[in-house]
Amino acid sequence: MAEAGGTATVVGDAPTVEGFGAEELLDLHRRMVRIRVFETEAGRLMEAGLLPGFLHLYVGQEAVAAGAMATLTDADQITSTHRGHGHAVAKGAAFRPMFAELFGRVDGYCHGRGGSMHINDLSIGMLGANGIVGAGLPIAVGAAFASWYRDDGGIAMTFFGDGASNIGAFHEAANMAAVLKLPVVFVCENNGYAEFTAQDRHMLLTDVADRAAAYGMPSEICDGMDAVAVRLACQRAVDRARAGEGPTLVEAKTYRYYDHQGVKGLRRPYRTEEEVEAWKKRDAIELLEARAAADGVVEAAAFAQVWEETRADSDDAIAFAQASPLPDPSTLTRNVYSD
Amino acid sequence: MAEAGGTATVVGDAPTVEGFGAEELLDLHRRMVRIRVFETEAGRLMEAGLLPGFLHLYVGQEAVAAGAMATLTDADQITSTHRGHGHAVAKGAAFRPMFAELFGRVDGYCHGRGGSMHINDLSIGMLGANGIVGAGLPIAVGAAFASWYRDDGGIAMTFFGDGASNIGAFHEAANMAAVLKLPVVFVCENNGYAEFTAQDRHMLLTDVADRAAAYGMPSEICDGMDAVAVRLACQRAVDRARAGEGPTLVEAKTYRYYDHQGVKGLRRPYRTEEEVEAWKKRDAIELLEARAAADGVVEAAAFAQVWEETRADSDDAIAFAQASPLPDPSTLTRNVYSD
Amino acid sequence: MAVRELTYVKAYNEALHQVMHEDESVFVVGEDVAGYGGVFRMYDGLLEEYGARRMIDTPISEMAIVGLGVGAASRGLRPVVDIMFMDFLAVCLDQVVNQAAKMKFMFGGEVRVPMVVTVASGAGLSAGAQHSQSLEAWLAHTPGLKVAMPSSAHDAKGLMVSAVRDDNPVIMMLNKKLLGAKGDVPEEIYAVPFGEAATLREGSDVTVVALGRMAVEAAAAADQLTGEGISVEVIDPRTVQPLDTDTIVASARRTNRVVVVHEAVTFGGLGAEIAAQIQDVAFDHLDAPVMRVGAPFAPVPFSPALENVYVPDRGRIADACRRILARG
Amino acid sequence: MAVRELTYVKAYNEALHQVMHEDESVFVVGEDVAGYGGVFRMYDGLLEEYGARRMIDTPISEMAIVGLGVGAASRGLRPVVDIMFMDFLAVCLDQVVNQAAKMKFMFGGEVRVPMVVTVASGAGLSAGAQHSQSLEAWLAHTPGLKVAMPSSAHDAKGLMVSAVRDDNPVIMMLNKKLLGAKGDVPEEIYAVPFGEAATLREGSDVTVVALGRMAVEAAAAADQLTGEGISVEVIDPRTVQPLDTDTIVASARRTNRVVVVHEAVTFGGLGAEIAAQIQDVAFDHLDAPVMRVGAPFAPVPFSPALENVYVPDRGRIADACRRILARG
Ligand SMILES: Cc1ncc(C[n+]2csc(CCOP(=O)(O)OP(=O)(O)O)c2C)c(N)n1
Ligand SMILES: Cc1ncc(C[n+]2csc(CCOP(=O)(O)OP(=O)(O)O)c2C)c(N)n1
Ligand SMILES: [Mg+2]
Ligand SMILES: [Mg+2]
Repeated sequence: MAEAGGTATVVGDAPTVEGFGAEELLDLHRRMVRIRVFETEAGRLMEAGLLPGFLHLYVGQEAVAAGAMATLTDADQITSTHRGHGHAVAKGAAFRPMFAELFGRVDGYCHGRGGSMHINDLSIGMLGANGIVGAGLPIAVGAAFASWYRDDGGIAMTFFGDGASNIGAFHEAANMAAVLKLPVVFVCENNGYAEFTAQDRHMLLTDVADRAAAYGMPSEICDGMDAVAVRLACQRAVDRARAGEGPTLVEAKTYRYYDHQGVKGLRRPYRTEEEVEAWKKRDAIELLEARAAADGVVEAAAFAQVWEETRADSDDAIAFAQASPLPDPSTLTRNVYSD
Repeated sequence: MAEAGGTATVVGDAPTVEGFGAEELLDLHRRMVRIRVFETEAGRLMEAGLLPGFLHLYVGQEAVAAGAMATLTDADQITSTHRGHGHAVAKGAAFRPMFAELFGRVDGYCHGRGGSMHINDLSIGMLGANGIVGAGLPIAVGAAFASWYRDDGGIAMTFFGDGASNIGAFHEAANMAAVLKLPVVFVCENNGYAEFTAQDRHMLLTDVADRAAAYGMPSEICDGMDAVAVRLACQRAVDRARAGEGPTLVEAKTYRYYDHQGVKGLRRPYRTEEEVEAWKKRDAIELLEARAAADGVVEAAAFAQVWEETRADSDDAIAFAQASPLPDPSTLTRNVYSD
Repeated sequence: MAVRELTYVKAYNEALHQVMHEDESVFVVGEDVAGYGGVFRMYDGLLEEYGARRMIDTPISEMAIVGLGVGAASRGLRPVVDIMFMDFLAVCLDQVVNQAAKMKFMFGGEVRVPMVVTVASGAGLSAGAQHSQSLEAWLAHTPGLKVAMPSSAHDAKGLMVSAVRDDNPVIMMLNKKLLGAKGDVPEEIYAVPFGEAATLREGSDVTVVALGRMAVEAAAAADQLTGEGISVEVIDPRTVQPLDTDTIVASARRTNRVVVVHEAVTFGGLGAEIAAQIQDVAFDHLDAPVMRVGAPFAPVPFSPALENVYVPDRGRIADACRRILARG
Repeated sequence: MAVRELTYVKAYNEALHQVMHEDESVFVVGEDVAGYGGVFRMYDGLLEEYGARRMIDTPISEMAIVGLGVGAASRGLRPVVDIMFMDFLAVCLDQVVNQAAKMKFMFGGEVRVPMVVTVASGAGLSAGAQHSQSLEAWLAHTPGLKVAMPSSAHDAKGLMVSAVRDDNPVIMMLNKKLLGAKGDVPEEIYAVPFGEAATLREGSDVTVVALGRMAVEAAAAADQLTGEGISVEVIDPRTVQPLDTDTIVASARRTNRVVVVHEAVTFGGLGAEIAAQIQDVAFDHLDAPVMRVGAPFAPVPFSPALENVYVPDRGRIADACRRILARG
């Protein structure tokens, strides 16, 4: 890993699956497939007009959430973004309450109060998606502070995009974590766009990782389409955090297949079909399946089973969600305050 | 000057006055002496209980405002901070309305409405001190935008402290200026403290200038006790801005002699007498007078005259301010809106 | 004057086309306002017509976006700053309330800050607690700011023209649920003055003062109540800062009963200010307390099942009118 | 119970000493709160007693300071976040109103955010437009927040104890001009419950509801008016969210005349909410409109010559009482 300031680029020459056994690979694979299936189904339901509100899909970036979450325990905390389904699913969120929330039903993670941008599950350390760009970063620093304060060995990990690295909350949170030497990992999912604005129009740097130097924070860049590479990079950062060596910024170069919001590209084109196709050629799930098969670590059947089980889980959850009752209006003002 | 990212340190080995004629040296000297006299008198008046409100004195940092302002014209805009008297005086503000404002009188720059932290003079491009740390930076970016928009050849310069470099507004303003390639110079007056917190407790870097790299912005460090060095560094940054090459961050290493607020150190000591004395040994005004005398560029008499004229100006202004009427309460709600 | 139907958002967009044509010092700055035309299509066609110098896309940096507006405005330009969702004002409020709003007063009067900050406000789209708020009460309580809340395509254009021509910081609240609502809009440029309420319905039994989209609901409630023989006067203040108290009070003196409606939570909302003013100056004319209809004291819920009862509508407004009339 | 005189700020400080002793999960975070003890001496002695683990000095990064509090609170700690001047809430409001306040509701109820945000509010020290505001109206209008405004040393301690023990985000507004005011304070730890107004003076002719420091001025005005044979009841709500409407209304029903006083500008201030509630539920008991006394619609001016007339005081409150009684 790079020293404070410097960054070690490993994009492209990703490590092979060597050293990773079938169990670890299948774990990464399952996390990614669960995200892919959940998001694809959510997108389908939205296109069908069945889901209220906004939907920021994670499809394409699965390797980041999968690789990162594989380094955490349920005791570790994460904060997420508007594009948060992938983080929740990879951290272990169940399909039933996730779909139920998207439908705005009582069995949803927020009992229909929050919606897609506020899904959370305290029992697995998922401190919530967030509708405000950058707002999750200081909160993660606070969660890390709690672990430091209690010395409970836990850490926090926060996800943010290339666009979010331009907002003040990122700057303040990164500096605060560095100064207080807190156990937090900043994972930047650089998918090249902030809504419809390409990175080169919202910052002059190529690598968000280079911003870590401003806080005396070490950083690392990894291939965000390679779950193994992401896991290795995040593991180094997590180890530093657990060892009391403070925060690290990990940048994963990745891409979203769908539009900023929803599935299909709206109105003006802001990126080319060629660009999208080029990234899809390096699809994270296909990459892992092909590599593992080539190295003979995992049989194709095992992967197929994951897909099957996941699809079944998703079908069950969607049925469950649609059968779940709508919230009772008489309960509207509940939970505004704790008593 | 350093490339984007790198920083050229010139602290200590400051350039001699070579190449600077008597006129330029006396200009720098006069700006510094005017600040020193104004602030010393303001401090005295406050100690005497004659001034309402807060007073953040600039004494010790005179070389920064003097050297920086010597590179600007009245058409160029500056935004300042809570410690703004030095910037106003060096930019050409008159003593009479400045003292009158500190006394809260109608002849003050704000007609008694603003006070020390809101002194401004649009006629000389002084867009105001500011009571909110970091708030002046985005405003300066906007002033620079106006010059870019009109292509009027003007630039903007914004002053901020080491402590202010930790607030979100700095990050957003710096990135915005870099992305839009606006003619603005960011001058960080690093006096080693944010209120009573030493720099090494509010950030891990030694040089705020190193933060420029996060925006792809070039930076330079200069000796903030040497007006000549500050002027040379700022001139390079101003030239870049005028040439349409975008923003630069200039860090001046300096020190405030008085307390964060007021004159005498309050309560807990947060810095040692030795430290204060050590910096005073490199006093910017004495340094310039000694060097110029040694090189025989300016006669001692000329410097003496500046002190004399300035003291006279100050005495006159204080008398004027104290004779100025208090604002008429019946005018209280004027100027809330423009019509 | 040629008049035709336009949507609320197109009317706002037309105002910009015309003021930018009229005044070279007007420019637009915000996230995805240029290349994409704004996430709500508010800025469609402006990049093509006025170019990249006057249509500025920015990084996600609201504090710097508003600050850029404040600095440019103080130098004589007329920035139109887009902050997308009104809820995002919370990340840049300092530049709005401590800088833009106070600059003229605390500087002593010389400076002018002719800046428009456009935000999309309001609930009803299942956008959740952080994308649905109506925060006019914060801004109208801040000396130095003006706040416009158009309820029709006609006013979206006319109030925006006034906002851009105004020499003060103006918060332009466009209601998300009205963006697609059609209405008659004159082709040429025209200004709807600030501080002049519109009487949408004349009536004699009860006065309903309704803000933003609630004015549309109030008008519908009035039409419905006409059938029940209840005559409702509907007043849309159009701007809440300045507030046209005269028109409101004059109506209250005639009908002797007033209901105030807004989307924001009732507690601490502007309904309280309007009620307080009415009872103060029309005390002896009131046959019943001024009644307030607003959202319950909770964040905006996501599920339509909850949001539909959370946001006031024509039904609740009509009920309020019946109740206030039922009272002796 | 041993009682002795303490200043308002020392009483607040004592509350912290005692709650930090009582509950190991309480910590303080902010700028210069540890090494320096806070710019207003609010935190004197706490570093010495509780050490650097529980007293955290930070960089100038309010958004991250409050965010640290939100994250730590959601994990079960009890952060006391110091934001120095209330005006600075404008640089970190998102974490207060969009995160801390809404988290429990929008998350579905599981999470608790037991965080106290302490701010110094109020005018009267020539601190200027950006260091003198009273912004309780913004916060009390935000579901999920609680807002305390102690007017005495006794309440500064008692309300702070309640604030720290509360499982919700609480904004603790300490009035700058009261910091040195002395009052009787019990030695042991005690809690002043939220939502329970204090009746500082009992009276029968007129009720004055006064917030924060204005309660002190109202009591002084009441004493002065007693000499004129006017009997004034003075009510200090102590918390404005929750607001003790019952006590206020009960008094209004007895005196039939109410004056509401606060430092904030009158337009859109909480005086409007209180007036709107009173006229709503005590309509038939009022002999005169509820009168509001607040600051004029302008930023806080610097010069004492202006600030002294800007901020309401006992004189203006007494005049208001005389005027409301003069009315038939
Ligand atoms: C403070 C704030 N500003 C703007 C928005 C609107 N917005 C939502 S997502 C987004 C783009 C975020 O880009 P990035 O951080 O790269 O994440 P990505 O969408 O690419 O995953 C914007 C501007 C917001 N939600 N919050
Ligand atoms: C947003 C905000 N936070 C905190 C403060 C209080 N404050 C005033 S000056 C200051 C220290 C500033 O340090 P620095 O930027 O280094 O400037 P210096 O005082 O050293 O000149 C602080 C914390 C403020 N005015 N605004
Ligand atoms: Mg992105
Ligand atoms: Mg400093």
